[in-house]
Amino acid sequence: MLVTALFVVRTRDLLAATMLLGAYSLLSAGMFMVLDAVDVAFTEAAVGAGVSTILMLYALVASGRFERTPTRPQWLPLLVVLATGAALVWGTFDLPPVGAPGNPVHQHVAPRYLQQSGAEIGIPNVVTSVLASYRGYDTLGETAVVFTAGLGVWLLIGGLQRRGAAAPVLASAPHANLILRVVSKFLIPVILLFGLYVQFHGELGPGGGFQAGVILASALIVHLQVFGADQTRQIVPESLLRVLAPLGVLLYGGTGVAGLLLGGNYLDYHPLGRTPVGGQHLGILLVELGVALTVSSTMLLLCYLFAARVARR
Amino acid sequence: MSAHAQLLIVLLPLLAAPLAALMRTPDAAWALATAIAWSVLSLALLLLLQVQAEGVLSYAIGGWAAPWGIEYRLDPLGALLQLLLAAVAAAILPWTRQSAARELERARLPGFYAALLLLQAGLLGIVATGDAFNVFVFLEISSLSTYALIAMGRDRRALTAAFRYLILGTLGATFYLIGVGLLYALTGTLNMADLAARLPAVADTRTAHTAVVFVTVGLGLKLAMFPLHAWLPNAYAYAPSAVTALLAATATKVALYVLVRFVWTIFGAEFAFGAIPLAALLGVLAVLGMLIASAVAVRQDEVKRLLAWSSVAQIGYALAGLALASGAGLAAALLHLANHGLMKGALFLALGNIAWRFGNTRLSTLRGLGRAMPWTMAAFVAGGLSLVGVPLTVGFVSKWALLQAALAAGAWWLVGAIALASLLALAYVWRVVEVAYFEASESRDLRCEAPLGLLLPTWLLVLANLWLGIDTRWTLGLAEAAARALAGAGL
Amino acid sequence: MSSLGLYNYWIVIALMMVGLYAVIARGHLVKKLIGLTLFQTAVFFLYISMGFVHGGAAPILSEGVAVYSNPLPHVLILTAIVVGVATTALGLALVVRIREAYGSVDEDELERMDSDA
Amino acid sequence: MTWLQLLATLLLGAGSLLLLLAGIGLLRFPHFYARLHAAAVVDTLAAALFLAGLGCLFGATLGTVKLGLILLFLLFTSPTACHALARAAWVSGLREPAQPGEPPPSPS
Repeated sequence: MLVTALFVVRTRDLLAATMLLGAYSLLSAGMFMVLDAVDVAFTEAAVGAGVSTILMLYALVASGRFERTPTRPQWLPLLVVLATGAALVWGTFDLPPVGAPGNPVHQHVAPRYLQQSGAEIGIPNVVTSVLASYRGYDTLGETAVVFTAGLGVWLLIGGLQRRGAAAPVLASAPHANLILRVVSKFLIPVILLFGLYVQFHGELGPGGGFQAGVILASALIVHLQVFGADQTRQIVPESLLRVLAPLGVLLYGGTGVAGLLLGGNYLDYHPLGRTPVGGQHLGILLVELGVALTVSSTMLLLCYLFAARVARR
Repeated sequence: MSAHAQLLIVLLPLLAAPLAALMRTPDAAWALATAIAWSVLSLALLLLLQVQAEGVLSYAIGGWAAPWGIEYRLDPLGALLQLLLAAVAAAILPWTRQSAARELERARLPGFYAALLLLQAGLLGIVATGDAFNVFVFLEISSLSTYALIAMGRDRRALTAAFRYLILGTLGATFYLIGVGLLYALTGTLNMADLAARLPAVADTRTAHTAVVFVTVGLGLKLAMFPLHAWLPNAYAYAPSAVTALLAATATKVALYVLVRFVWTIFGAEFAFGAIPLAALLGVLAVLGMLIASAVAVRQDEVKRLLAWSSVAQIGYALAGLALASGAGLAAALLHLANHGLMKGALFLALGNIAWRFGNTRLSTLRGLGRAMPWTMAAFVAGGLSLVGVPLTVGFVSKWALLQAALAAGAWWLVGAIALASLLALAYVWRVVEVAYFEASESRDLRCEAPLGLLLPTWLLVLANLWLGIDTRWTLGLAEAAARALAGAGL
Repeated sequence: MSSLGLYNYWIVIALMMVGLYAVIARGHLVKKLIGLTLFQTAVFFLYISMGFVHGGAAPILSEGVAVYSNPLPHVLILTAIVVGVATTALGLALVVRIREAYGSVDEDELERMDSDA
Repeated sequence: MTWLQLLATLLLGAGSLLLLLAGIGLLRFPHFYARLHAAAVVDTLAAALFLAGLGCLFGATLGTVKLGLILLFLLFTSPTACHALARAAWVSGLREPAQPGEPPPSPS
């Protein structure tokens, strides 16, 4: 991990740096697995290694691959970094050791999630129950962050009348990558199916709105890479995406408002169903759907915008 | 419905933003944004009355009790900030319609208004929440929308300014995240009130000290404290005028609010000022900020950058008030926070009128504007006087409160710094006034005043500046109530 | 895994500093964003290693398992990862626009162009 | 140590050995296309060995079915990825020298 990170910083060739960053994300996903953080590993692999690598590649195609040798003095940043690092290391001396069950972290708030979430919310995956219900408002804020990013990127590089067909990065001639087309024709439905599985499996095992959203988006990004942006736009037009992204946030917020109107506090799922636990199930399902809607449409929209901008040059 | 007012004030702009993005025509999006801004103002007033009646309001989101679920807490300090945010936004949004229509492309306007709503929702969310991690989430919402809004400026330098602000802002947010993480490791909770209760037990550990330092540095980056202010001048100078006005009046204030919240509510005065020399550190940086930023402001030839540098100096004033570590100092800092929001709002709107008419705000363009745009320049002069702190203006009230607090705390160095900085402020305001009124310019003797739609909001803010300068019952009373709530018997 | 004590945190801090160094020292805008991502990923490790419990299983309630790792840091980090990617996406969009407006993505050249423009 | 676990350790050991060899191959081979062969080995055979080994450990549960699906998915994606890499290199005019001494043929 450390060596990969060091090499990412040292290398001049940005393409290698991006690829190594993807490898670094996969390694960190592995480390998260070792530290029992299954959902986080899933998300880091899907979002960290997948989407950000694709976006960086698009940016690199637009901005050239190699980096100039640094001209500024290198010792000042090194000094700042060493000082911050020393402060942090000095700060960790009184931290309880890693992994000790007696840590204050495990005494105060967490035990209730572990013991009562089974009864109160009734789904095995405690992380999803905390994510969607106990701290559901954080996740609403986070969906708004994803929507803001999509809106911001659209404001910056969107709304462009593309001159001529947007040539995909790979396929220069239609018959050129026959093998890729055939295999991807077979793979895309499987990826979409897997995405839906992750979406609805989120309550039992690792999974949930974000991971599902990214996987659904990646299926269509494969299509975009292989068949070219124009054909993908015919299947999923950009205007549809710009409607779906806000709808996801509204669906999430609306579920909360429904709880409000039915008598509970905001984002309280109890009144939604006949029984409180049933309400929780319905609430979490709707909320995860809203998240998946926003995340998948925003990720795909980002790829459309970057592809259109890159192809224009 | 009033029981949910505490939440609706954040939820309305948050859910209105996707709606605004879906709108086809810019006017519909603008109408929605203005309606939301005005309803948020009424909610802020309602909440203020509720807080004055019942003291601290608490709202458990999702029906889960405090440390487990996320809790919204509103105390007099939060109510004061929300009122400032709502009032400034309600004044600026009607003004935005004509200014944005001229500065931005028509296709991007619905998105622009959606981003403005998200910025407002983010800022209101930070002030309303009682959960440390929720502050980070809403900090990111407001920051991301700010980066996008700044980058929409016409000048290409807006892009580099937005990128630099993105890098520094994200570093600041991540430093804040490290600080909250360390606090979580020590106490096991994220709820601010719970954190305040459990922190004294672990307060003397080195980790707690590091956490305080990291939270302060992180927020210092966000509120452009003196050495960490590199992003502010360019960001405010090249952003669209409406965005600069809104940011200058609210964004840095909210970051300062979070710092006050952490120092006074979570760490508690004796820990924050006793164990770590925070008071001395903030005091030195504030004074340096005041003097150097004002000095640089005098030499600027682009009036928007001049006012941006003056904003860095004014934040120095508020930090100096905070650094006095006394109840009076806190009240003065909060008062200056609110007053500075009004002052800068009025000044940037006046500049926006000029930019609307001439497209840029260089000092040379302002030559002879005293006669050409009398109302706008009159508004600018009123705002400038208030900035300097001339009696009968709101600036004077906050400077006077700061001086009193400094004298009470025996901080002579601060009294001298305030006097010197005010002189510098007089210098750079006078420089603009001199160019506008006394330098004749032949090409512009015809009267080309900005349209009524732009003038009314500007003068609304200027009148607020003057009226609150005279009748200080509102601002001074609220600031002292907030300070009393935080500092307890400190007053 | 044997009790790592504080050793785990020091590795995390080393990773953070590598990321921070890349953000501050390198001039190339995309390299800065890569450094930012490294820095944020390291902070995520800080949170997750706080919530780790020896011998605890992943926080998915299944019969026969008594000790679980702490789910709260996982929720926080799920939010932080998505926030990180959102910031990177916006940063990359800015890089594309800066490249078109200035023709270069190196900070020193940009400053030179700004100062004389 | 039932015979199933013995078989699993054997398979996993063979898989990791193969990975090591492929790693060394990646470093030592002279030019791009040879290195591609080494990389291809990892994706197909080593992955199959690993998944089979894990399958033995899991026994006949849902986990093994999932492992089988992963294997199927890998068998489709990794050769295609290698193909795409090779094709992209070929299209961009990279030609491997026939012998170390001979000049590389002009790009056809």
